[in-house]
Amino acid sequence: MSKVDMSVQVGPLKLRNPVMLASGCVGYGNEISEYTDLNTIGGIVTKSISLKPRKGNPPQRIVETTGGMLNAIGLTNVGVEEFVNSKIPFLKKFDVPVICNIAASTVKEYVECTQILTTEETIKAFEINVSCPNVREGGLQFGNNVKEVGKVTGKVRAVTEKPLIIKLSPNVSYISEFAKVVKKEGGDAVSAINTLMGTAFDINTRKPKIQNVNGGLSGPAIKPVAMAKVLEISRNVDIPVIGIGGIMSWKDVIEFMIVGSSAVQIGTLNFIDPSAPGRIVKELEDYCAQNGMTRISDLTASYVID
Amino acid sequence: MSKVDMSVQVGPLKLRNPVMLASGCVGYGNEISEYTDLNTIGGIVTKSISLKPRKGNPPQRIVETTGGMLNAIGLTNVGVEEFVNSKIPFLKKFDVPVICNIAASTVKEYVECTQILTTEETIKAFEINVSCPNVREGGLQFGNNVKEVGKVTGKVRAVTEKPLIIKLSPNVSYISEFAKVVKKEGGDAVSAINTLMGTAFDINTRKPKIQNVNGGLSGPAIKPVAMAKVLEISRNVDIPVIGIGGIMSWKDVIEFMIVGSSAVQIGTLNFIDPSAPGRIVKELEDYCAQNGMTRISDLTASYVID
Amino acid sequence: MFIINAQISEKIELGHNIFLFKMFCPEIASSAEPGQFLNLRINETYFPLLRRPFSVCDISGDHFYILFSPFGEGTKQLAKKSVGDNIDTHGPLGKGFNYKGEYETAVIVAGGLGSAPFPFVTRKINNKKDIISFVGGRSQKDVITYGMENVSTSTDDGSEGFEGTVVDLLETKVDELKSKNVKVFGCGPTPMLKALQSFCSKNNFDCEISTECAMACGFGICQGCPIEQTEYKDQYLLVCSDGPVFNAKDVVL
Amino acid sequence: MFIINAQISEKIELGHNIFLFKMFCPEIASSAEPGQFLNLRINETYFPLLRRPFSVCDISGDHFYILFSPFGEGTKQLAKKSVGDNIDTHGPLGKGFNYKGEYETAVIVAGGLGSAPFPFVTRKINNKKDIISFVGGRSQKDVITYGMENVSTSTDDGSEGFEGTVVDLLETKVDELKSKNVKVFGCGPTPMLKALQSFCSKNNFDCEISTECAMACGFGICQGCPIEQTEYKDQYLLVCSDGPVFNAKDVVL
Ligand SMILES: Cc1cc2nc3c(=O)[nH]c(=O)nc-3n(C[C@H](O)[C@H](O)[C@H](O)COP(=O)(O)OP(=O)(O)OC[C@H]3O[C@@H](n4cnc5c(N)ncnc54)[C@H](O)[C@@H]3O)c2cc1C
Ligand SMILES: Cc1cc2nc3c(=O)[nH]c(=O)nc-3n(C[C@H](O)[C@H](O)[C@H](O)COP(=O)(O)OP(=O)(O)OC[C@H]3O[C@@H](n4cnc5c(N)ncnc54)[C@H](O)[C@@H]3O)c2cc1C
Ligand SMILES: Cc1cc2nc3c(=O)[nH]c(=O)nc-3n(C[C@H](O)[C@H](O)[C@H](O)COP(=O)(O)O)c2cc1C
Ligand SMILES: Cc1cc2nc3c(=O)[nH]c(=O)nc-3n(C[C@H](O)[C@H](O)[C@H](O)COP(=O)(O)O)c2cc1C
Ligand code: FES
Ligand code: FES
Repeated sequence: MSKVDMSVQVGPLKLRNPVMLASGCVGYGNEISEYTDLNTIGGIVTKSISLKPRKGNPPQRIVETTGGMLNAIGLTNVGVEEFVNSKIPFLKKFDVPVICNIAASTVKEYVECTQILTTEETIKAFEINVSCPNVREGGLQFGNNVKEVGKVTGKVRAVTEKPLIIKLSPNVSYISEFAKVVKKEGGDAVSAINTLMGTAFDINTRKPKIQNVNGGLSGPAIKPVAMAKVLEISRNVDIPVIGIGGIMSWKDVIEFMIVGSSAVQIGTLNFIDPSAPGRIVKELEDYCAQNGMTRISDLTASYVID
Repeated sequence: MSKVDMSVQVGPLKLRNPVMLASGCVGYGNEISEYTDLNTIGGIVTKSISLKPRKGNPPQRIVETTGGMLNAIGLTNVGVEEFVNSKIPFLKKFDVPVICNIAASTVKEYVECTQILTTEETIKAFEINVSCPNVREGGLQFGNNVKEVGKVTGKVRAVTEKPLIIKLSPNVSYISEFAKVVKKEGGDAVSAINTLMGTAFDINTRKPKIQNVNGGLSGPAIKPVAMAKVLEISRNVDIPVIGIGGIMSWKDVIEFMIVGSSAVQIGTLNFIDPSAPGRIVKELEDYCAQNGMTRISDLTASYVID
Repeated sequence: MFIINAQISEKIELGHNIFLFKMFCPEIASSAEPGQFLNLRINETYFPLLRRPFSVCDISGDHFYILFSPFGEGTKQLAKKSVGDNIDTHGPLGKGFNYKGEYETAVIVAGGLGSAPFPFVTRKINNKKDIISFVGGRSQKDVITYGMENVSTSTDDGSEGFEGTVVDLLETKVDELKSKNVKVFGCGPTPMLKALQSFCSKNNFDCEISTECAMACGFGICQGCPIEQTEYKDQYLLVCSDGPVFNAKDVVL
Repeated sequence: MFIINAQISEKIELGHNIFLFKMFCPEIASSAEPGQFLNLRINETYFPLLRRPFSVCDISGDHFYILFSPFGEGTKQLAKKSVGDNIDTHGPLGKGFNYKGEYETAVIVAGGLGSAPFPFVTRKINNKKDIISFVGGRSQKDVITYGMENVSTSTDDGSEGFEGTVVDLLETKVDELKSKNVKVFGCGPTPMLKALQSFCSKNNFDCEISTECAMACGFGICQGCPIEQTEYKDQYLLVCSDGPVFNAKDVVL
C-alpha cells in the first residue's frame, strides 16, 4: 500500500491528520493519554477554560437518551491560571497541537482570556465556544445572535495572531449566517456543531432528569443534524469547517469530510472507548491507501450532488 | 380500578384522549385502521394537503440513522379536491376527530386551502404545517420566520372558525417566539415539533443518501430536543401545545404531558408498530388508574422544577 | 396482514454467508403469496429502528422461509439469532407475482439474493407449467439455486456457468425462448432488472419484476418508497403496496 | 486500567432476579481492589450508548465477579447474556475501600444491591480483623448476603430479620459497636448512606461509603459525576475517579 498524506490544513493550522479530540470530552488530556497515544492524533481541544475557575452545575449532570446523551456540566474548569500552571505542562510533553477552547459570559472576558493565553507557546490555536447551552448568563445569547458572534470574533481576533476557530451553536435556523460573520470578522475556521438543546424528565418525580433542566444532546443521535449544518456552511461560505457530532467510527469521519469538513472532532465516543481516536486514525489511513488516495484532504467537500 | 377521565382539551378542541396520529405518518387513515381502531384514539391528523396534488420527491426518500430516520417525501399528496372526494368519505365512517393538515408555498395558498376545506363537517380542526423542511419553494422560510408565521396564522384565522393549530419548526433558536405570535394572531394551539433538518451521505458514491439532499429527522433520537421545545413554549407562552417527537411508548406520552403538552402525536412509531397507538391509550389509562389519577389532563405542565 | 411473532425453528447455512431461516407461523404460512414480503423487527431495541423487508422465500405447512445474507446492521443481527428465538413479523405485505396467466413456460431470472422469492414461485408453478431458471451472481459463492428447477447459471467472473451477467446468458437463449409462449419473472439488483426490462421489451416477452426500495413502513403509510410509472407521470406508485412486483412495462427503474 | 474482553464463565441466579456473573479476565482479576468498579459495554450497538458501572463483587484466581439485578435497559440486556459471551470491560476504575488501617472490627453495612462490593472486601479483611455485617432490603428477596460473614439482616416490611432500615438495626447495636474499635464500610441507596453518615458522625465512627452517580465516562474525563465536598465548597469531587468510595466525613450526599 502506498503512503497516504494524512495531513490536513484548517486555515493556517496544519494538523498531522484530521482527527481531533473535542472540548469537554477529554478533560486536559491526562486520562485519555493512557488509551490513545496523543502523539498520533491530529489535535486536542481542551475543556472550555474561563477566566476564573468554575464549579459547574450540581448533579445530576448526565442522562442517556436514545442514541445520545444529555449533559449539563456547566463549564466546570480550573480557570486560566491553574490551566497554565498545571495543565499545560502535562500537554507540553506531547507532540500534539493543543487547541485551547475558551468560554466566557462577556465579550470582554473572551478577550482577556485570549490575551493571557496567547503567549503560551504550547497553545497552537484558539477555539471560542460561543455556544454552550448550559450556562445561563453567557453562552446561549452569544451563540444564537449573529451580531454578538461577529463581535466576539472581531475582538478576539484583535488580540491574537494564532489560528482562531469559532465553535458554532446548532440551535439556529441558518448556521451559515454565523460562519459568514466569522469569516468577515477575521476568524480562520468554524467548528460545527456544539450540542443540541434537549431535556428529559422523570415521570415519577416529574422533575427534570438533569438538575439544570436543559442539557446538551450529543452522540450518534445528532449526527444527521451535524452533517446538515456542516454541509450548509460548506455550500455557502468559503471557510474551513471542523465537523463534530456523533462520530463513532472512521466511516463517520469520511462522511463528515465529504460534506465539507477539513478536520473533525470526536466527543462522546471517548467516554465509551477512549482508545477509539487512535484506532480511527489508523483505519482512515488504511481506507485511503486501499482506495488509492494520496491525500486524505482530497475528501474535504468532495460531495457529489446532482 | 376507578374510571379515569381520559379526555383532554386542546384549546377549543375536545379529544377523547391525548393520543393523536401525526401528519404524514398514517396517510389518510386507511391502512392504519387495520391495526389500531380509529374509534379509540384521540384524533388523526391527515398527511399534509396542498391545493393541487403533489408528486413529491424522487427516490430515495428514506434513510435510517441512529435511533431515527430521515425522510424527504416532499409533501406527496392527492390535493384538496381528491382529498374531499375520496379520502374524507373513508374517515367519515369513524368516530374520530379528523385534523386536516395543510401545507402550501404561499400565504394565499394556505388561505385558499382552508377556505375550501372549512366547510367539510368531518374536519374538526386545522393544523397548518409551516415547517416542512423538504419543500424548496415554501415551508422553510415560513417556519423559520416569526413574521411569516404570524401572517399565515392571522390570514388563515380570518377564514375559519374551526380550531386552528400551527405546527412549528424546531429549526429555530427560540420556538416560544413563534408560539407567541401564533397566540397573538388568533391561533388556538401549536404543535411541536416537526422534524429536524438532517442529512446522510454514502461514503462510496459521495452522494447524499436521500435524493433531496436534506431530510427531516424523526424518531426517538429527537425526543430530548422535542421535549425541550415543548417545555420552552409551556414556560413562556399561555397556549396549548401538542407534543410530538420520538414518542415510542406510553411513558413518553406522560413525559411530554408533564413538560406541557395537552395532547401528543405519534409519528415514526406507526411505521414500526401500527398497533401501538391503540395499545398506548390503554396503557395510559392503566397508569392513571394505578396512580389514583382521576383526569389525565392533570398531567399537563405538571413539571416540578426547583 | 399480521403483526405476529414467528419462531425460528431451523437455521440453515446454505452457503458462504447465506442463511435460510425456517419460521413457525401458521397465520403467515397460510396466507402468503409468492412475491410478497415480510417486514421483520430485528429486535425490541431501536437499533435498528425500522423493520427490514424480506421476501417470502418458501412456505411449507405451518412454516415460512426467509433467505438472506448478513450485510448491514439488521441482517447481521438477524444472522446471530438462534433456533427458538421469536421475531416480530409484519406481513404478508405487498403484491406478489401474477404466476397464473396464459403462458406455457415460466422463465425465472434471479441475480444474487434476488433468488429469495423463487423457491415459493417454483413450488406454485411446478407441474402446471414448464420452468426454466437462470441464476446469476458475481462469483460462484453468490449463485443461489436453492429451491429452483431447471437451472442455468452465470457469474460475472466465470467461476461458475456462463461468464457474464444473467441477462447476457438469457440473450444466448433468446431463440429458444422465442419459440415458446413464455412469461419472465425477475428479481435482483436494479441494474440487472433494468437490463432484463429492456431485454423483454425488445423481445416482446411479458415480464414481471420484483423491485427494491428503501422502506420505512412497508405498508403504504409513509410514502417512502416511490417508483416512477411508465405512463402516468404525475404520480409515483409505491413499491411496498403497489408492488414490490410490477409488470416490467409499467415502471421506470 | 484495561479495556478488555471478559468472558462469562458462569451465570448464577442468586435469588429472585439477582444475578452473579463469573467472568474470566486475568488482567482485571490480578489488579482490582475492593470497592473499585468496572464499566461494562453491554453490547456493540448504541443501545444503550454508554457503559454501565458495576462494583467488583469478588475475585477468585483469574476471574472476577459482578452482582446485579435487571433493572433498566442495560441490566436487562446484561441478564440475557450467556456463558461464553464476551463483555467489553473497562477497569478496574476508581478508588476503593481503605480496609487496611488501625481498626479492630470491620462493620459492613449494605442496602439492597449495595451488597455488591462486600464479598471482595470480606475476603480481603477476613482473618485479619473481625467482621460484623448488616444487610438490609425492602423485603426478604432484596436481602443479599452472598459472600458476607457474621450477618444480621433487616427488612423494611419485616419479612426477614429486624423490621426497619439497616441503619435502624445498627442503632440497636450501637453500644456493642462503641465498645470496639470499629471502622464502618457502607454501600447502598443514597438515603441509606445519608442515614449511615449521620449515625457514624454522631457516634464518631470512622466510616467509608461507596457512592453512586450517573456516569458518562467512568474515568474522569467528562465531569459528569460531581459530589459536593464537606470542606472545600469551591469544587466538586468526581465520584468515578476521586471515589466511588469516600470517607463519609468528606462528602455531602
Ligand atoms: C420487498 C423487498 C424484499 C427483500 N427481500 C430480501 C430477501 O429476501 N433477502 C435479502 O437478503 N434481502 C432482501 N431485501 C433487502 C433487504 O431488505 C436489505 O438487505 C436489508 O434491509 C438490509 O438491512 P441491513 O440492516 O442489513 O442493512 P442496512 O444497514 O440497513 O443497509 C446497509 C446499506 O445498504 C443500503 N440499503 C439497505 N436496504 C437497501 C435496499 N433495500 N436497497 C438498496 N440499498 C439498501 C442502506 O442504505 C445502507 O447504505 C428485500 C428488500 C425489499 C424492499
Ligand atoms: C460505582 C458504581 C457501582 C455500581 N455497582 C453496581 C453493582 O455492583 N450492581 C448493580 O446492580 N448496580 C451497580 N451500580 C448501579 C448500576 O450502574 C445501574 O443500576 C445501572 O447503570 C443501570 O443501568 P440500566 O441500563 O439497567 O438502567 P437505566 O435504564 O440506565 O436506568 C434506569 C433508570 O435508573 C436511573 N439510573 C441509572 N443508573 C443510576 C444510578 N447509578 N443512580 C441513580 N439512578 C440511576 C436512570 O436515570 C433511569 O431513570 C453501580 C453504580 C455505580 C455508579
Ligand atoms: C460531557 C460533555 C461536555 C462538553 N463540554 C464542552 C465544553 O466545555 N466546551 C465545548 O465547546 N464543547 C463541549 N462539549 C461539546 C463537544 O465538544 C461536542 O461539540 C459535542 O459533544 C458533539 O460531539 P459528539 O457527538 O461527538 O459528542 C461537551 C460535550 C459533552 C458530551
Ligand atoms: C415519513 C414522514 C412524513 C411526514 N410528513 C409530514 C407531513 O406531511 N406534514 C407534517 O406536518 N408533518 C409530517 N411529518 C412530521 C411528523 O408529523 C412528526 O412531526 C415528526 O415525524 C416527529 O414525530 P415522530 O418522531 O413521532 O415521528 C412527517 C414525518 C415522517 C417521518
Ligand atoms: S415503505 Fe412506507 S409507503 Fe412504502
Ligand atoms: S463519569 Fe465522567 S468524570 Fe466521572
